[in-house]
Amino acid sequence: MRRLSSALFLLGLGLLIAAIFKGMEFGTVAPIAGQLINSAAAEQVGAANFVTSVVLGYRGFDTLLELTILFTAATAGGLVLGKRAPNAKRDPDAGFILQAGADLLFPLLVVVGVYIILHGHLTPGGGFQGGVILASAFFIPMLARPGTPMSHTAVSTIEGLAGACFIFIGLLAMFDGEAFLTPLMDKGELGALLSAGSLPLLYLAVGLKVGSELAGLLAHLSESEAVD
Amino acid sequence: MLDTGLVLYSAAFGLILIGIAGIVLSAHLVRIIFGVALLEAGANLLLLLATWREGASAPIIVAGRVPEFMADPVPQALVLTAIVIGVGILALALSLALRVQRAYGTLDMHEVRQRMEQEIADQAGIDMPASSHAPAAVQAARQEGSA
Amino acid sequence: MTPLDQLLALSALTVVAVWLIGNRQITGWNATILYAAQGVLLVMMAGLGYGDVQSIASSVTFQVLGHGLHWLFDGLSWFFALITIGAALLSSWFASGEWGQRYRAAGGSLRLFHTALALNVFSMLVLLASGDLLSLFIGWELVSWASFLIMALGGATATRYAMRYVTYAFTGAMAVLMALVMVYTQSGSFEFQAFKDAVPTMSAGSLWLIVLLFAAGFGVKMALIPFHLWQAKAYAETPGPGAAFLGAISSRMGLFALVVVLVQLIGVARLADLQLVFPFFSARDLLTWVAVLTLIFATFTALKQHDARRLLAWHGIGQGGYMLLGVLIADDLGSAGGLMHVFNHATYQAVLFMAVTAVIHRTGTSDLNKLGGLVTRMPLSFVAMLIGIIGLAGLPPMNGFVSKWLIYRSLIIDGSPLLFLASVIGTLGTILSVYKLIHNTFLGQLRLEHVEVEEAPSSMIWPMMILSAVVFITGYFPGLVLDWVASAQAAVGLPELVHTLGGVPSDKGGLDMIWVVSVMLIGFGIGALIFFAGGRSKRVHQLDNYAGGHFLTAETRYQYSDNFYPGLMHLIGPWYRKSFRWLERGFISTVDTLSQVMQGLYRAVHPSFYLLVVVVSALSWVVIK
Amino acid sequence: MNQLALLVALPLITAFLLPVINRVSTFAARWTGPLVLVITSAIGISFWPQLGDSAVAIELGGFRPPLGITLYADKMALLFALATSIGTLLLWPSRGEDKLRQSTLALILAGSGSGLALSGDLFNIYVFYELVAVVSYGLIAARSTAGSFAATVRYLIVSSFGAALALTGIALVYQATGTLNLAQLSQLAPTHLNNLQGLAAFVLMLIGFGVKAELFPVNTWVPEVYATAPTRISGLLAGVVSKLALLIIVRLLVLIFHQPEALTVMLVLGILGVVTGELAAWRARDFNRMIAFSSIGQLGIMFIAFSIPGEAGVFAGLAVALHHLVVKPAMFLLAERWQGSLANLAGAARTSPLGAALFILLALSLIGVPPLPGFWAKLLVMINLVAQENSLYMLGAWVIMGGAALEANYLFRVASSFYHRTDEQTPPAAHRPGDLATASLLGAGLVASAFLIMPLADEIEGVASQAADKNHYVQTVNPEQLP
Repeated sequence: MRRLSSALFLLGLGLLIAAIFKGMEFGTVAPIAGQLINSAAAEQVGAANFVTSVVLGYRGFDTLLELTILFTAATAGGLVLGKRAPNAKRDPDAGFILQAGADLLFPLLVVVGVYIILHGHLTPGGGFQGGVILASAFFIPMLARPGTPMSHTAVSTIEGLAGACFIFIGLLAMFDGEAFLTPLMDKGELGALLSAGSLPLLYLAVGLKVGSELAGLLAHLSESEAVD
Repeated sequence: MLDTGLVLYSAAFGLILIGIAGIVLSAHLVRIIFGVALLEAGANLLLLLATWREGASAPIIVAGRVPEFMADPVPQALVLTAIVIGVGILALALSLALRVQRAYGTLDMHEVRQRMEQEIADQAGIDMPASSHAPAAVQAARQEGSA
Repeated sequence: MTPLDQLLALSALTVVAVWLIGNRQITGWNATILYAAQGVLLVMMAGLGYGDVQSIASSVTFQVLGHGLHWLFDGLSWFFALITIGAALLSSWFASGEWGQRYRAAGGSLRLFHTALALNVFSMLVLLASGDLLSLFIGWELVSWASFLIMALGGATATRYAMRYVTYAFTGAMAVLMALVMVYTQSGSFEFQAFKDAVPTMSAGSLWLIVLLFAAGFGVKMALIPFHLWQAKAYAETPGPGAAFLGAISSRMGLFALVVVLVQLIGVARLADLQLVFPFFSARDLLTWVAVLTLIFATFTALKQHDARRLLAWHGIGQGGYMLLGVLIADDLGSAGGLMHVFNHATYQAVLFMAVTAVIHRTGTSDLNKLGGLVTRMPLSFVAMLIGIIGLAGLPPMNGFVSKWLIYRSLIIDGSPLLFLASVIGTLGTILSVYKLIHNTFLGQLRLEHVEVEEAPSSMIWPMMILSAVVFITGYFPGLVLDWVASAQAAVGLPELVHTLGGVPSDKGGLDMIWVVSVMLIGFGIGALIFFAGGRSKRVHQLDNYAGGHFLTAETRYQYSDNFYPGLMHLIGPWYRKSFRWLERGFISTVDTLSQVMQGLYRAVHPSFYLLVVVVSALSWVVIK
Repeated sequence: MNQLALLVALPLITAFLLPVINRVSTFAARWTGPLVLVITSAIGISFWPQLGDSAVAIELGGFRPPLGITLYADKMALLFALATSIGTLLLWPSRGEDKLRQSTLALILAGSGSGLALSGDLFNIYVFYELVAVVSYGLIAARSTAGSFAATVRYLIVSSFGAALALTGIALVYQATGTLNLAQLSQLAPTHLNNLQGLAAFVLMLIGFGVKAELFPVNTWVPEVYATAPTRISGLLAGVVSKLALLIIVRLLVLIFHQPEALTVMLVLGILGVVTGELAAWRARDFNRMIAFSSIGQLGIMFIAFSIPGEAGVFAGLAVALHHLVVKPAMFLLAERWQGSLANLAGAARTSPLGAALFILLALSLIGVPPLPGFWAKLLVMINLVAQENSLYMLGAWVIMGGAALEANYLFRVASSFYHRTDEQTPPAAHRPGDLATASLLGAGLVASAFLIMPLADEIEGVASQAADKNHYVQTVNPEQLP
């Protein structure tokens, strides 16, 4: 009965969406924020990748919050999943192929991850994408050898310090009397690796934070799975 | 209205509808969570499409060359944020699902709700309000418990 | 500081002082002295009571959210305040002696009791002093919650009835608030004057609604039908002197508020203009019939009671009907009768509650089927109760007669034979039931367990005697009270009653109580002379007696006092089978069912479904718009 | 003025560092959180007099709106930001196993709540809202019972569902206007959003954000979450977080969507909230769910109040919201020891006389007995409701009255049972001194505001008139236009 009514309501929603969609106008409204940013970003922020300018410059605050959400989710996840019993069983280590493959992949993934993070202000990619690759770099060995768990101490220290660095860089601007999260340092030459002021530093913090956060969460989940 | 746009918009609204369908039609917790993820994906796509224009190039200056017609960089940044938020919530939801499954041995939301009501009522020391929604298995278990 | 400030400050100080003194015997005496001091301050404002001064304002005013709050006393407030403080003084005196000792020994807290009493007095004074609708409401709420406090003191059963009271009272208060707000939207202010000015411009519909809301809200406190269920039990369970106080004045606050709103602000003439679809039935008729039905219903319910306190409490409700009836007739005679009845009722009701409390104090019960013959043991209490019931029944020479005479007289002049008939039926019930009260308590056979009972202690006798004297004297010289009543009438814009010390002069049959009472006294004197001179009476022991040829022993009950008036009860029975109780229960179970449904709504298996539903409904509404 | 960002930044940086600090010293980790909240509260309070008549816009990162994110601090925003900081400080989670993680989450809640109040950018509001949501999931689950996990996951689903719809609404708004800055949206709204698309976006955002604001009917999570979460967290959610979500909706209404249709949707849902909440509470048989349902009713009153058009509505709603903000957390603090069946509460006054007295005080104010501040708030709502032309508002007034009568009944049924003397059953345990002290503080605040009602009312009226002044907002932020 409820399924039927749900389906009917879904149908209704579909019709309503169609009705609203019909009334929408497309392509007539100029994206004010976007156009202003496109014309000013190169000068104001100095990153060749304008999306990065938005992510870390114009809307750096959102990025900080999004890091916080990840951090919160990881903390809450830790709270929910609880402490692992010291004598709990672990899955056995994987076979030779997987272990060797993981060993080979690890340095590669780390290098790629760091590269993507450091070039975030120049090319597509950046802290988030690189961070995810870093996280998988650390997570793959864990899958290969569940017996040797990841060091939660190290992970949580990295995540804490990386997040704090992001805010700290933001706060540094405030000591100069600027607003919170104002980009610092010399803009440099557009398109160069060392350009866009403090943006690469922020992206590094983001990358480390995302990497450690995801790695920690995954580790938590996979360890928790082994308790039964 | 351009055809590509129509397809893209339909995809966005379609994802939203499918996600909602997953949430309201399914009783299995993990499916519901995936429904939420789909719904978020649809919303993200819609956000990305908000100022989408056919033929715009990526807002990146490559080798000092400024593209003529650059796409709006704002939705891209927003969606990046929204995706990460979605990931965080997904992870937390799955952790909770794990714990619920471990505590109640089921992921069926009818049963989970029934067990939860029972637990709240037991903690408070009151009778549980009768409900016609209780699955037969739960009702049988309750009768055994009371007998 | 104006005299009103001094009075209110002293009253507030009384609350604090009594609280600080704590649970000690001396608390009561302190409270009594402080009430006496309040009385002195009130007497210093006596200009209000004799129409020499129009009003005395308080210097304290507030301006909250753009609404002014101020307080002032006029003739009406002064009249009610006099009764309030008098009742508090005597009740507190009554409670200070042995009653207090007993109460404390039984685990009651005198601190709480006297604080609650003082709080009641304070809140009533605040209500009486209200100078605008907002301060009226604030005073109203204060009075409601203060009386809840004193009612709830009596323990488990009392708390249950007090709970019922608070439900009724708060619902009533919400009705009043609604009415206030509606008045505000039409008049733009909470000032009395603005309301008065706006009345002629209000549409009949909204005025009807406002009148009904006010009447229902304030009527709850007066226990008008159909909001009467809470009062009798709640008052009866209140600790003795508290019941005397509440019975004397508390529910009259409802009358005060009704007089202010209906008579002073809206005006009875406007009420009479408010016709229903049915052209012979106006808002005034509705209210008068509610008053009369309350009178009859409550009186005959009282007749059925076998607990002395409940019997009295039910009468309290019924007599409220007389007062409202009198005020709504709104000519000089009727309204004077209604207002004077407030004073009269307060005096004899307090005497009666005190006498019953004295009996409870000595015998431990107020069950009329377990008492009897106490006249030989407690003669002074008997006299007090006798005077009280004569007043309650409305017979000369007590003051109750004067006020009822005024009301009857004006009903006749007004040409309302049906109302007159109905109120006569009410009086009949009153006489029957007060006879049951005094008979079952003091007359008849003394029960064996009460042979050793002594007269009530002097701390109880004195207040009773003073009040009895007041009942008699104001019956003898009603002009004493009518002076105050006349200025109260003037304060609310009613025609003033022309009166003399002895009553009302009139061409077509006035009333002069000095003559009436003097003739009665002479008659009684002659009768007594014959009785004593004749020397034909013989005093025997109550067991020195025989019936039907059998000598009686102490175990034999030759004189039954339970199941009084069986024939009448049989006759009344079918007419009201707890109909109002059914109404109340029906309402409660409706709420209960609804509540269950709502809880079911919140125990959703699938909260997301609701989200979908509301999104779809809201969106489709928007789309259709 | 830039320092106002510290209200967000300080708690967040501390939260990030808390695990590291904990490694150095557990003692330091325990006290850093409250200390930081004291500091942020002090910063917030020190800004109050500076705000004066004119609000302040803080351009984060030094970018002009609408390029960057703007924080908009008027008195209303600062008030709620402060309320979040102080509220979290007062209701600091002190129990449960994993204190470190709970403290971390509480700090983030304080920071994100303040940010939610201050934010002046639509998408930023969404991010803050999600952050607050995620934090509250973690805190609710902190009791680590199976029931709390189940309740949390149910809450999470409906809340994420709502948030995704809100995001859809934001996408629609961005599609129609090309900006996310509230001030600019306010400028563009009459031409761009006064249509079906705009209304649809508002409905989606109202319902999406309404999940946290306990809007009917997306509030079914309320009774079960408040029954399973730690009581202090329930107090925070009911007292503070719900008001933050409400604040967003009010900002949207005032600045962007002042169409009568938008107000009507809110009014109707508010009325339904009062009816269902108060009726359901009447029959509740355990303390937590009783006050949970009652809070649904109270939030319904706020929705009704805010749906009154113009400054009057903001003033009335704000008064009710602030009152509830003080009362509800105190109620939940008392609930700590009174959880469970109402029948077990008989004689509670013997073990906890102060607690019982506080409950009565709170209940009196909640149902609106003069001269407590709850009365003035209710009077304000009533006067403005009855003054409206639309008869739906009149219905709202009647519903509020009826709800108050019901509420008086069930609250005082409980209150009078505290004073029952039954010997068969043992009364519940006395309150913890910490809970009692905090609740007394809130109760004292209530009594004090009854005495200070005149200056307080003027102050709140000032706050409301500033918040309701759309032009002031636009002028303060002064967004750039396209050349």
